[in-house]
Amino acid sequence: MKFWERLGKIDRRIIYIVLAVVVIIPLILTVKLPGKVRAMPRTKDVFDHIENIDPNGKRRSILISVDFDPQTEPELKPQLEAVVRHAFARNIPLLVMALPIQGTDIGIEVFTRLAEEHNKEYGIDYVILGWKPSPVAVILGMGNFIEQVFPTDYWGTPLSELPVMEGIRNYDDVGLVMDFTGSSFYVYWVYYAHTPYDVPVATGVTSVSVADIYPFLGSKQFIGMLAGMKAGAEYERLVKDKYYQDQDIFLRGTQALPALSASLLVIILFVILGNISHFATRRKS
Amino acid sequence: MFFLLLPFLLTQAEVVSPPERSYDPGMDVAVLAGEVDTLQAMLTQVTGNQVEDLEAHMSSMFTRVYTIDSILKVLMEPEELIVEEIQPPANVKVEDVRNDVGNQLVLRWNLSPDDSLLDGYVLYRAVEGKQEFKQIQVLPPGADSTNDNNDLLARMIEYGRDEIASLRRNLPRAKRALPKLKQDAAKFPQADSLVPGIKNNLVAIILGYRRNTVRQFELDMETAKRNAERVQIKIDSLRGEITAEQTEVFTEHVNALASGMVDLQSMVQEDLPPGAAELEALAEETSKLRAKIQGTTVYRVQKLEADLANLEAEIASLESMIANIAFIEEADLEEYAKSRTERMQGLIEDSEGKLLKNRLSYRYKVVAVRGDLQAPSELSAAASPSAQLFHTQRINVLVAMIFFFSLVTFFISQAKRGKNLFLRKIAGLEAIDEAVGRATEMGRPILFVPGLSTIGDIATIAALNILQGIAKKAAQYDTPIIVPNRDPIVYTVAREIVKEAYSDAGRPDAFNPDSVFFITTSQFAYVAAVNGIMLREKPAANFFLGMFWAESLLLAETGNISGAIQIAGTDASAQLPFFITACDYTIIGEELYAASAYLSREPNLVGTIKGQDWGKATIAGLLIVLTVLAMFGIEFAVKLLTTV
Amino acid sequence: MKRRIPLTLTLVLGIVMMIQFFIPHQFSQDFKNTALEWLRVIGGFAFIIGLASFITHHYTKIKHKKEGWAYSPIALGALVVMAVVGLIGRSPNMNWIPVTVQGQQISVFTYLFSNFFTHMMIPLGATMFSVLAFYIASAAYRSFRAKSLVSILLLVAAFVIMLAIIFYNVLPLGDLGEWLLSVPNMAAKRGILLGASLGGIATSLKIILGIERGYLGGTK
Amino acid sequence: MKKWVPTVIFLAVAVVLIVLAIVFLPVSKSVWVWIAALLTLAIFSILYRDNPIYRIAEHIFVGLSLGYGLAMIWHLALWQIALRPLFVEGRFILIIPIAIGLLYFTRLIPKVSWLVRIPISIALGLGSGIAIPLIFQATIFEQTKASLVLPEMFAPGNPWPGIWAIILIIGIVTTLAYFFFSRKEKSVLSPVSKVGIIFIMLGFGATFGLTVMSRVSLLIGRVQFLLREWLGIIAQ
Repeated sequence: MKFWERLGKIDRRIIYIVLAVVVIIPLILTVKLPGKVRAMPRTKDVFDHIENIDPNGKRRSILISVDFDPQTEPELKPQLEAVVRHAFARNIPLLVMALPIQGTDIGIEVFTRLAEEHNKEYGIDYVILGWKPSPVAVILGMGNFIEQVFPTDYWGTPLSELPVMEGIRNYDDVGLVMDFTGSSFYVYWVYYAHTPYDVPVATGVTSVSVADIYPFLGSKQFIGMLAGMKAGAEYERLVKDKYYQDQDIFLRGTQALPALSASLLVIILFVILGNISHFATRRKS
Repeated sequence: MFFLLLPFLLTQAEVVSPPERSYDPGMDVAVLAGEVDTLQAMLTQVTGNQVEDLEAHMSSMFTRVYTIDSILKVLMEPEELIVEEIQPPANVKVEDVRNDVGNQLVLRWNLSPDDSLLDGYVLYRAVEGKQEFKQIQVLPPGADSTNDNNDLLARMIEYGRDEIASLRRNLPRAKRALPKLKQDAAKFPQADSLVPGIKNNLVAIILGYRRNTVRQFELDMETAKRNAERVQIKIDSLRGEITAEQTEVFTEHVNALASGMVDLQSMVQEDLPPGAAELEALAEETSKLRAKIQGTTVYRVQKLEADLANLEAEIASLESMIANIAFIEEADLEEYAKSRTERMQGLIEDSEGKLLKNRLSYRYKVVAVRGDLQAPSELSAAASPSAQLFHTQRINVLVAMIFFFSLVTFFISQAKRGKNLFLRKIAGLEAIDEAVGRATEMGRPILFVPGLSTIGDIATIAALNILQGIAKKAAQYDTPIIVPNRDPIVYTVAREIVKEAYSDAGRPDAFNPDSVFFITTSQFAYVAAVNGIMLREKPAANFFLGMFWAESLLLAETGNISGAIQIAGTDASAQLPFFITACDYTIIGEELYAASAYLSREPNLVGTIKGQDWGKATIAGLLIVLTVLAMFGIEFAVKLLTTV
Repeated sequence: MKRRIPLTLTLVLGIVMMIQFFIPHQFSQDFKNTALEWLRVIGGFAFIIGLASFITHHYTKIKHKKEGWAYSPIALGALVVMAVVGLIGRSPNMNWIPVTVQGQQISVFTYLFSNFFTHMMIPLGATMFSVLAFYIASAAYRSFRAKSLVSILLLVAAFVIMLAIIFYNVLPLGDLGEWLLSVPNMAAKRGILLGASLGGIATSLKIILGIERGYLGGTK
Repeated sequence: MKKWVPTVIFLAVAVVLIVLAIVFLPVSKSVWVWIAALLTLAIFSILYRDNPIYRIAEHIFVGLSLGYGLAMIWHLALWQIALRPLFVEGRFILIIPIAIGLLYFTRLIPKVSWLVRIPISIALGLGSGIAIPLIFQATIFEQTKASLVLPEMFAPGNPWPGIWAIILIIGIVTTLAYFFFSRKEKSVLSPVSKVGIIFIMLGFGATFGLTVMSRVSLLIGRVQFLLREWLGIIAQ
């Protein structure tokens, strides 16, 4: 029984070190999970929807809203990159905006890097709209006329001078609104874009909000969802298998997956051990 | 640490590929069109055209055979039909679209019996009583309805106006800039001749895009040249990468593939009837092999060479553009601006003439067209696009709003009139007495954290309401209470509340002003300080009520270790699980508001809770009743909840 | 007057916007678009409140030499540097003091601004949250107790979800997790969502009617 | 332990690690990556205990965020949608909202500070008025509609969607019953709300598991940065 008691009083820093080791080792050893990552149905839904967007049709563009701060960047960036790669591979025009102010520069960083990798050109294949205050007024206003909300792009060029905006006027010309958020901005897109203007909306979220989003998935208010880093890995896999089979692209999420599995397992073990030690020592006293 | 390997071992056990989606029926035609082409090509190559095999293959793959029939028909009867007469569409009906701003009409008609022979339909419109028909839309064959609205026209008008405005704005600017531009352009060798297309383009650029000075061109060119150099270097280095050995391996692979192809082809030829599927597999296999053999190096060199060619072309065009600026005169700018403005004005007038107007009635005719042949339908009845003042499909929302508003206001007024409205007890609240009692017995203090949010948060207000009751009990039993704060305003309010509670309990002298204090606005520094209090002062009861974020976990964990009774409550659903597993009692979500109403008896709070209660009851009731109705196949149930 | 004007504005605008929802006519749409545009313009100025309270907070801290005041100049300095660099560096066509980065000529301000963001703000923000992983591991060991039926249920559900994530490729587990999320979880979350929506509507209504007036200045 | 001890330990460990890294690893040669890495480590130092290095990093972050916001709001909001349309395009009507927005400044002038309530009340009034009907539409109606059990869910051979839909509706109703505060003790609703708490706990359990995953993902992201961009241990 002494063993359990001592285990119960273990220093928290030892636990920290165990977790750190469990995260670092699979990353360094570049452990690869056997088999392919199986995509969850919600992820597949998003992929299929983007597959079915016709880059020459009416609803031909995707509006990407980078609604996250640096705080949740590690979870959402793999998703964002995978979706952007997918859209670039299919030549879908992309409009990029942000509801929280810091999202703009995260978007710029990702897009400048990926555009160079994929030979895409600013103003022709994508446009950074930037940020405007009052999220509700921004989302609702874009349903009327995008240029009314964003008269110019992020760098001050009038939108009418950018070829990518040709024929894209409001949500009627948008095939999908893809919102990436670490907070509850997804609700705004349901309330103020999907409900009044009936534009398809999907969301990429941190795992924290995943369970809360299910009611909206059940009611088809979201056409799909990307759930945390795991979904980033799944989407990367789907995109790579279809478009980049022979190309070497950096799969941020896939690389992280073994470490994620290992650390979750360790945490489960911690809970079990902690409970055993708790009840063992309590019975004694 | 064998468990590290466990997930990988287990996943090895059963690897399942993602479930294939069955074909979407709506997509059959598109998918099939592609299939037919490739298959036909392959079959012709191997056996000559055998339509039976094609059909067998396709019907094994797809359930919808009728689309195949239509494709086969086209495949088997390729000769051009000679048509001398076509029938018109009939029965053109026009209807106003309800619940809109009054700018659209919906049209429906019966297809012409010769629909499959047509090039399409052309839609004409005239104002009622006038003979002048305007062409509105051109539709593909098979279209038997359309929506006539102002969307596209409004877009055209807006585009035209924008362009005119920018021309007007930019003309004087461009005139001013031109001499300087020409000066700069003189530095470049003259172009051989002035290409009219480039000239127009240049004039437009100079007029419209103020950043595009020669300077910008020069910069662009520099970048382009630098890029070209880089690409060249890259190509050279990559070429160096392929060794003689690699080339040998490469050739070997190609030869192997070539011999393999022959075998595979003969094999396919032998068992052809079900062989279409194998053909497909073969095609896939071949393409994969080819990609592998080609090797990334060769691919990259090719791509870079293409890039280089593009860049060189770009440099050349930039050079000629800059040189051409020397030929542009001020008159050119004016002329361009004038002609462009005229064109845009024409566009605007034309579009405005076609706009549907709210108060006019219109008649339509639909003309079937094949080459030179035209067959106009009868004129439709007149219809007018009207704007509505009430959205009839939103009545249900209006009813729900009025119902819920009256519930809330009714209960608030009841509560204000002093009527005692019943609210159930809340488990966490009952434990408060127990916790305060235990602290008194043990002679240790009570810790109360009113959340980390501002006073604007409902959860904070609810927490402060609960603090009122706890502070009063603490004052009665003479148990010390500690209230650390993160928000300065919450701090002042909390202080007042505790002070008031002590005087309510008849012991104003016992109030210790240092017991309610402000720590810091920094999230983690605040938590560190509170954790320090828990470990040093060892309070017997911890209350975490209000709005919490990530720190919930830290607070609850430290409290748990210090052995205190913990009562937590928040409406942040992501934080509740941490409280539930680490605290003794947890007040969940809405319970927090109810608890605060229950304790404070504030009429606004109690009334709202009651109103929401009956709102929830209505929803639950509707769910059950409408489900029963829907199960009996009554569509009304679903319609009732459909909004636009 | 100090209360009546704002309360009347809220009442009138709130009711007008509610009525607007039911009128499809053009004038109603035009009104809505103008209101939204004004809302965006007004919203642009709202940051002043945050800025003012930040500066006064740190200023008083330094003035009275409160605990930890030495950090306040750092925060204020970072604010000023970032604001200046951003105001200059993000201007269109800015090329003061150009530097060459990867063959492109850009202003040193633009260069600093984007690097401050990507190499200071992102790592700082992201790491602050990642620290929680360690805290969760520690709490998992020391505090997540299956002490009642309720917490047992909760822990079991959490285990199922975590195992489903780890072993998603193993069919029954992955599907069990998916089921848990899309049936019992969805039911509970939908119930809570419906309740919370009613709460949100009631609060909005109280704001419009002037019953809830916390925004008038915090204290009563 | 003295207050400065962790700082010294942190610095010592950092210096040793840096030297080791430079000697043995293909570390990044970018100054900026180094700054990012050191700031990352500075934040991680709170795991040992609250210390000055952490506090400095934290305050830098707060200051930078606000300075960033200030610059962006000027360029993207005030200039692009308010001042330029007014002064360059001559849309003088915008003077009204700009004047209202400027009232936020009265917060700094005690005598007229009540005027700050005007822009706030306008934003709240418009916001609440827009929100109410849309919340009815988007949650109350849509969510209720999506919860109905329909006959077509009981397809012959696969009745499971229908069965799950029935469980779903039971879960929703019992959850609502749990949060029904007008119920008397010992009423029929008591056992019903006990069923509700089961659903609620399963739901929270799901959130719990996912939250754990979320936090761990964030950590992995940072470790990935340190090992890949900074130290170059993991291949690019």
